[in-house]
Amino acid sequence: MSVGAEMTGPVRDMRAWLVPLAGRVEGLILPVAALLTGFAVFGLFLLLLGKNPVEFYQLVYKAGFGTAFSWTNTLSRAAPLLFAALCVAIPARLGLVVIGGEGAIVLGGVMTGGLAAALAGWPALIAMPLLALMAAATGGVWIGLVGALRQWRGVNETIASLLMAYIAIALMNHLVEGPLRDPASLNKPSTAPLAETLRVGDLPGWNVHWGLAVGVVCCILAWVLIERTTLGFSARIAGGNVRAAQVQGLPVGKLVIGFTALGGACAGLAGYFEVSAVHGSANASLAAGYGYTGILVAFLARHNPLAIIPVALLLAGFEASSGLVQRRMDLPDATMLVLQGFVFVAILASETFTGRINLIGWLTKGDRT
Amino acid sequence: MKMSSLDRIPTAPIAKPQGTGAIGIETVGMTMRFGNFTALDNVSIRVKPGSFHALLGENGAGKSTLVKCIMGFYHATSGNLLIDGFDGDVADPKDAHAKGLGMVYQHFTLVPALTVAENLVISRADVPAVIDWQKEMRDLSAFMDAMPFRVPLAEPVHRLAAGEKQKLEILKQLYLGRRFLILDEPTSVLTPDEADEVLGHVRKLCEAGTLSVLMISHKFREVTAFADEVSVLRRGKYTGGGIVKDLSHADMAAMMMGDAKPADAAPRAKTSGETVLALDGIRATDRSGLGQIAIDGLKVRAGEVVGIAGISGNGQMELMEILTGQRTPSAGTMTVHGVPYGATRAEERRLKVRYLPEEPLQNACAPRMTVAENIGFRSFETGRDRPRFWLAPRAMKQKADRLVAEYKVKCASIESPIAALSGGNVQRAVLARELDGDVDLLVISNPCFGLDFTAVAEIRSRIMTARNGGAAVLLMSEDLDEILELADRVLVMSEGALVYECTAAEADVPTIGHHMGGHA
Amino acid sequence: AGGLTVGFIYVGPRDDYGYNQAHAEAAAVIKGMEGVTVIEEENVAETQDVQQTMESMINFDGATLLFPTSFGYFNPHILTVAPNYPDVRFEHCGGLWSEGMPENTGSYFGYIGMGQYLNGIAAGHATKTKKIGFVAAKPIPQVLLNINSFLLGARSVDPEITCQVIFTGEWSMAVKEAEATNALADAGADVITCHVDGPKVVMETAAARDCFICGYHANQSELAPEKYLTGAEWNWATVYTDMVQKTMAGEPIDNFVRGGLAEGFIKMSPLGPAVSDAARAQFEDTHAKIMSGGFAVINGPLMDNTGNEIAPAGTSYEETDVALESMNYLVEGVIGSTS
Amino acid sequence: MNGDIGLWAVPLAMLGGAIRVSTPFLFVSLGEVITERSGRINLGLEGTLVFGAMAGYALAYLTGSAWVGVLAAALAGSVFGLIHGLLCSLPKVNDIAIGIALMLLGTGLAFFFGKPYIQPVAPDLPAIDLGWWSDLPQVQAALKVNVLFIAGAVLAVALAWMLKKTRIGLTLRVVGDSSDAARALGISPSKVRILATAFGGALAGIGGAYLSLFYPGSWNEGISSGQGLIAVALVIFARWSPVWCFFAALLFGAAGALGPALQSIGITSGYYLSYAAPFVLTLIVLILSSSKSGALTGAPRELSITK
Ligand SMILES: Nc1ncnc2c1ncn2[C@@H]1O[C@H](COP(=O)(O)OP(=O)(O)OP(=O)(O)O)[C@@H](O)[C@H]1O
Ligand SMILES: Nc1ncnc2c1ncn2[C@@H]1O[C@H](COP(=O)(O)OP(=O)(O)OP(=O)(O)O)[C@@H](O)[C@H]1O
Ligand SMILES: [Mg+2]
Ligand SMILES: [Mg+2]
Repeated sequence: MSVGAEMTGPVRDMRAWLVPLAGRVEGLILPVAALLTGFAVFGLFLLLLGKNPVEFYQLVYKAGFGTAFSWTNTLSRAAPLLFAALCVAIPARLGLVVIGGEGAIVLGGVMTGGLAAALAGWPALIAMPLLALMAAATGGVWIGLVGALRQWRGVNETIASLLMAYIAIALMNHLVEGPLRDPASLNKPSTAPLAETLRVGDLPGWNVHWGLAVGVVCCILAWVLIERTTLGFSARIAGGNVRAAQVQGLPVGKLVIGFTALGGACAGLAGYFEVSAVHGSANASLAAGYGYTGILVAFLARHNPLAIIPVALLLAGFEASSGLVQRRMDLPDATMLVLQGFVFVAILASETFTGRINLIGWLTKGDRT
Repeated sequence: MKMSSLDRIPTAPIAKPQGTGAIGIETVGMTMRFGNFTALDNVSIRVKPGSFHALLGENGAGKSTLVKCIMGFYHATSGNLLIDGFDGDVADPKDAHAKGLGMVYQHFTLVPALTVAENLVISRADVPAVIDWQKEMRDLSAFMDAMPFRVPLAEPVHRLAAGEKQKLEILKQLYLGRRFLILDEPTSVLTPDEADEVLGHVRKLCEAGTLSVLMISHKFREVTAFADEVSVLRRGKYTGGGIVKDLSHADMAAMMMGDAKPADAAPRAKTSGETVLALDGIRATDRSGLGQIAIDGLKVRAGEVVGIAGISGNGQMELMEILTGQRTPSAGTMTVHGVPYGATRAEERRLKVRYLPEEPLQNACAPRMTVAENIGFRSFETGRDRPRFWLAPRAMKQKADRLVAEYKVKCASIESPIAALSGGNVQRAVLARELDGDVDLLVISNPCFGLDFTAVAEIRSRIMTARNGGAAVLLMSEDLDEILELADRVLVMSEGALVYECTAAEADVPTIGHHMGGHA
Repeated sequence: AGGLTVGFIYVGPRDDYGYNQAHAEAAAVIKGMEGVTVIEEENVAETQDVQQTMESMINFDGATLLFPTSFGYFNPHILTVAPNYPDVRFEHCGGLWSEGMPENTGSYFGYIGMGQYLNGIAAGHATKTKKIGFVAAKPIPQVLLNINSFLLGARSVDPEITCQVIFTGEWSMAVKEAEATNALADAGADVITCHVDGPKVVMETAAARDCFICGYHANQSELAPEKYLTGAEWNWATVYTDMVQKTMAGEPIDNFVRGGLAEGFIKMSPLGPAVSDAARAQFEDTHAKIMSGGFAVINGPLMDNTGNEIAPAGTSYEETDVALESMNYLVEGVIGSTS
Repeated sequence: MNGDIGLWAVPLAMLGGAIRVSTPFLFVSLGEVITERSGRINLGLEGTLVFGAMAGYALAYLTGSAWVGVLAAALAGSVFGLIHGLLCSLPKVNDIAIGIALMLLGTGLAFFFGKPYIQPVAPDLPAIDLGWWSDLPQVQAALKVNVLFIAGAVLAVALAWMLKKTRIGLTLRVVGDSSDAARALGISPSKVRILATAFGGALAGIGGAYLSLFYPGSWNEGISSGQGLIAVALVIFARWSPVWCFFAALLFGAAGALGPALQSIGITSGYYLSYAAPFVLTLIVLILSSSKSGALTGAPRELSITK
């Protein structure tokens, strides 16, 4: 029974180096298999409705990834999802389920729209980073507050963040229709439009705004922070087991507040780019639901910031193809929601197989006596 | 509370199993395999009706497996079970219950949120769809009145002390009209006095012929004091047994351990040093928020093991939390080397304080992180001279490799999640982490919970080595034997306070036991 | 195949008994035209979502005439996309186009305030409590004009009438709309109309509270035939047929198209059975006046409900007056405020 | 008869609002109480609510009977609950995450199949006039109580009774408090949890049917907009007590009626903020009733958020 007994000699060495590899391979195979299962189940669903699944997936491919325009479409949609997903994934490393990123997005946007008016005339080189910073700070404070409530008062972060998202949207509406309203924004109450110099443009040669690049960089930085720095390591300990972290003397409270704030800051940046690159001013369209799609992305990426990038692209691709599917196959716009639902359920359910696929045993079958 | 009241016990209103009085049980050639691992190998034991039978064996010997086979949790791969001499096919635990067999588990199986009365009623096989609480309470108090010991009926179980819970477990079995009772380490959470009281009552029930008992225990003292007969298992095999009167402790130990020899205890070096840890006037609320923790004048000197004995739930957990900074005291001072101490990471490092909490997988590890990472918890950000910002995975792995080898941690790879290790190996890994480098103060809680002989001996010897090396060691343990083996000074904790102190030389089990029970 | 592909984009579901349905009904008319292919997409948010949808319609379906119908689609979304596709015409509902904007964009709108004025006349005759109610989404000029017109229409019957307004803050939020309607009924209003995207909930709730209802956007009479007085409806088929015909013929379309009852941009629902003869007479009389042109709803002397004069005696604002498009007041007699 | 009742309009509107608006919250939170008492969290009830609203409306429209709609909604809800329960009884599957996924799937399927029912008019559920004694139309309207509201109130009491006085109730509490104890009693925790989640789903489905078949009484895609999620939050707020759920739902409903009621007496400014009252109120009470240690008194010990 004892593991040690059979782990002597070359077998042990061979299996030892296989362990991390097997973990990684499993981490890749499992979600992909689940994704395909989700596709298959949805295909069945379409068949039952008398629609052609092959045509469906061809259209999804075409409109999501098949042409240059498709990529533009997909990438543009992916940009806010990257930030929104980070708002879920970063606190998740501490074991927190924050689902109210929408609130931070919206408030980050309002901060951008409101502050831009005050910065009119400032040189763009100063004003633009300042705006981005303030939007991030706003989102950071908002979600950081969720972390603080959790730490100081033991308030459940999932529910607090959700309630605060509703409150943030109300605040946003109040501000853009009241104190921050540009009187010239007649039938769509908005803050004053950003000065042309403060607008964020497209990536050179692309039809996609800078938010995408910044989002990718944020994902990479978040990954580096979590996986490669001692700070991230502390957070992983606290997320893995709070009690162990406390016994180690780690500042769990600061980590909780810091990481929630960091997640919120990312969401705040999403708001910044929505206003500065897409809308040009802050208004009710900021509450577009990216915060909620971000939850999906983060969970599918298993809260791994690097995995967020492909997952966000995949979901954005689905959404990009939604229109074409509606028009060509006479399916309702909710089709993509159903597909996402099936895929999401399949991937989460597949977690039950983690550690159960005996890759090592399979690979070393011949070595065992 | 005399046994004569026994015949007045109104048993719970259930369909009485056929016949009354104690049941005898026999296993015949019982074998149980998990995969290709044989947990029980052709085991035959016989428990006579009305006898008090002890089952001995080191950890992992197969004791629990055997009784689970009797209770129908497992179906033996081969072999038979005889009930009162007849072939008794136990399909599942429900079936076992119907046949009058009952079991008190190693861990409590009471429902914390339910009251005592609710716990009793729901455990019955024939709970009516709608419960008439007035009638039930009448019946229950009548039942309680007839019992040699009692537990408050309306109290939620989570408010009961551990001893009361254990009593309730046994009461529950009697309430259910069991005629054969399996007790899996029933006294591990009781004071010696409480243990004697509970086992005494159970023994009298046996003598009265209403009950047969099969008790799993590690405590020779209890076996000698209460059991009539004993059976011993080792590595799944029956290695001996007989009438308790005819056996010495050494005989029983020999049957349990075979030719295996536990590591020799490290010799105790003579040391004496200055005070490292001092707690004064510490006040804090306890877990329930109702009671108080009061620690006055706790001092641990360098090169000394101070053992704190006590039944679980008397504030040890809270004391550990205070020492690890997880619980802020409302008053008092805690110093290490005379410096106020708040258990931040910087202080822990500067003052060389290390911890070994109980159940390390739950309290000292991140289960899904790798062995290497878990071993790196103490040192991941200490660079050569200044704190690291970037993680150094290679250094971490090298260190883990070294410590895994040094502490003989058995694992497939240091890259496996630590949760995949066995309990003893998790404990070794954590010990390796905490003892690496200079240690001035080591705070330990129940380090050998659920480990087998060899692991226990090795871990105790490591602790002793640390002490001999000049570390101050504070050891909290529910295992009095462990404290007596390791400690230079023994303190007793009861109801949140340190109530008794003596040197190892003066230590006297009954006296300590009395103080543990708060009867001093 | 040489034909014209026309894309319609809606912000909500196209059968909402309201704003989107009004457009979708007109799109259905276009569908019947020779050589025209209609493509539609619903539930498209006023974010880059609509930008991508427009481009997708152009790139994948070859659409060359687009009707992104929601108000918030114009700035910045249509203005961002249009310069990249000079061969495609972007026609937006809402009247936001102005000189200097891309030439391949245009806007059209209807003077539906007149319809609400007519609603007000029917309401003024029907109310017993002298209090009528208005469920409004947001205090923006178009909505304020509708509220004011509704009250002024009622006051043309009886100057004592007041109008209670409740803002829901959302274009489509069923529970809030129902609560607002109930609050109006509780406050004593007995004729109710609204300006939200889908009036179905308001109409049903008001009828259940035994209030009369005046429709908006589309014809809601079948939701409560006995209670339905009349309604101000869009008649976009007029606009769309014209624009599609012109496009097919290669004729230019004006960048700025406006019209009211007379131009057939809006229409009134047939009067319901509860409308009295007196009401019918005044309704038809006013309807005729509006049709013949020059009719004004805002006539001085007129105060707003905070006591400021908004139109001195002798002034009047016709429906085409651009000043009405930045309306930021509620006239005297409206209970509620603009912020 | 003068309908103007001045400032009394506000409390009256809040009472009426509480009765009208609370029912879906009540049903969903009661369902969630039962689910959570068994040791599972189902965050997906928002999706169940929406699907219930759609299914109820569609069936009521197709059959002409609102009660058939309610039944269909309950059935559909229990299927969603069952799926949640089954998936979560697989080892290592996280109930919160599956909840979020099912929220998406339920909403998606509801929108998908609900398209053809946005326009048609389905029959409404009947209401009972409890305001006959008053001359005031406002009072009469406020006390026009739907059968489901009364059923919900009765259900709250009945569930509280069930948890204390019946075998099923005790079994549920055993499972929610200690899987080990349950197993020792021969109860299969996952079976109980699956059934409890299915029951919770059925109640959430009924809550949805109330939305589409009574108030606001129409099916559209914005019908719920987060009510199911909020109702799940109310369970913590109500400390897992069915009776408290009833009061929490009433309070939330009343707070929701505050916005329009204030406008109706002329207090219009900052109306967004008064609309946010229910969320602010819930958050404040949540903060006040939490404790630093994070220990949630009354929380079932098997719940993943209390572990
Ligand atoms: N379900 C199981 N699957 C695989 N192995 C098992 C299982 N249950 C027990 N074992 C193994 O069988 C052996 C005997 O276990 P058992 O629990 O019976 O020991 P025990 O004598 O009760 O020990 P302890 O004193 O620690 O309670 C152990 O090595 C254990 O790892
Ligand atoms: N969660 C897990 N995942 C994978 N393997 C596990 C897990 N838990 C236990 N094991 C393996 O099962 C075996 C039995 O574990 P168990 O804790 O019963 O060991 P043990 O016999 O009691 O040893 P020890 O005396 O060291 O505690 C060990 O070899 C361990 O590696
Ligand atoms: Mg055992
Ligand atoms: Mg073990």
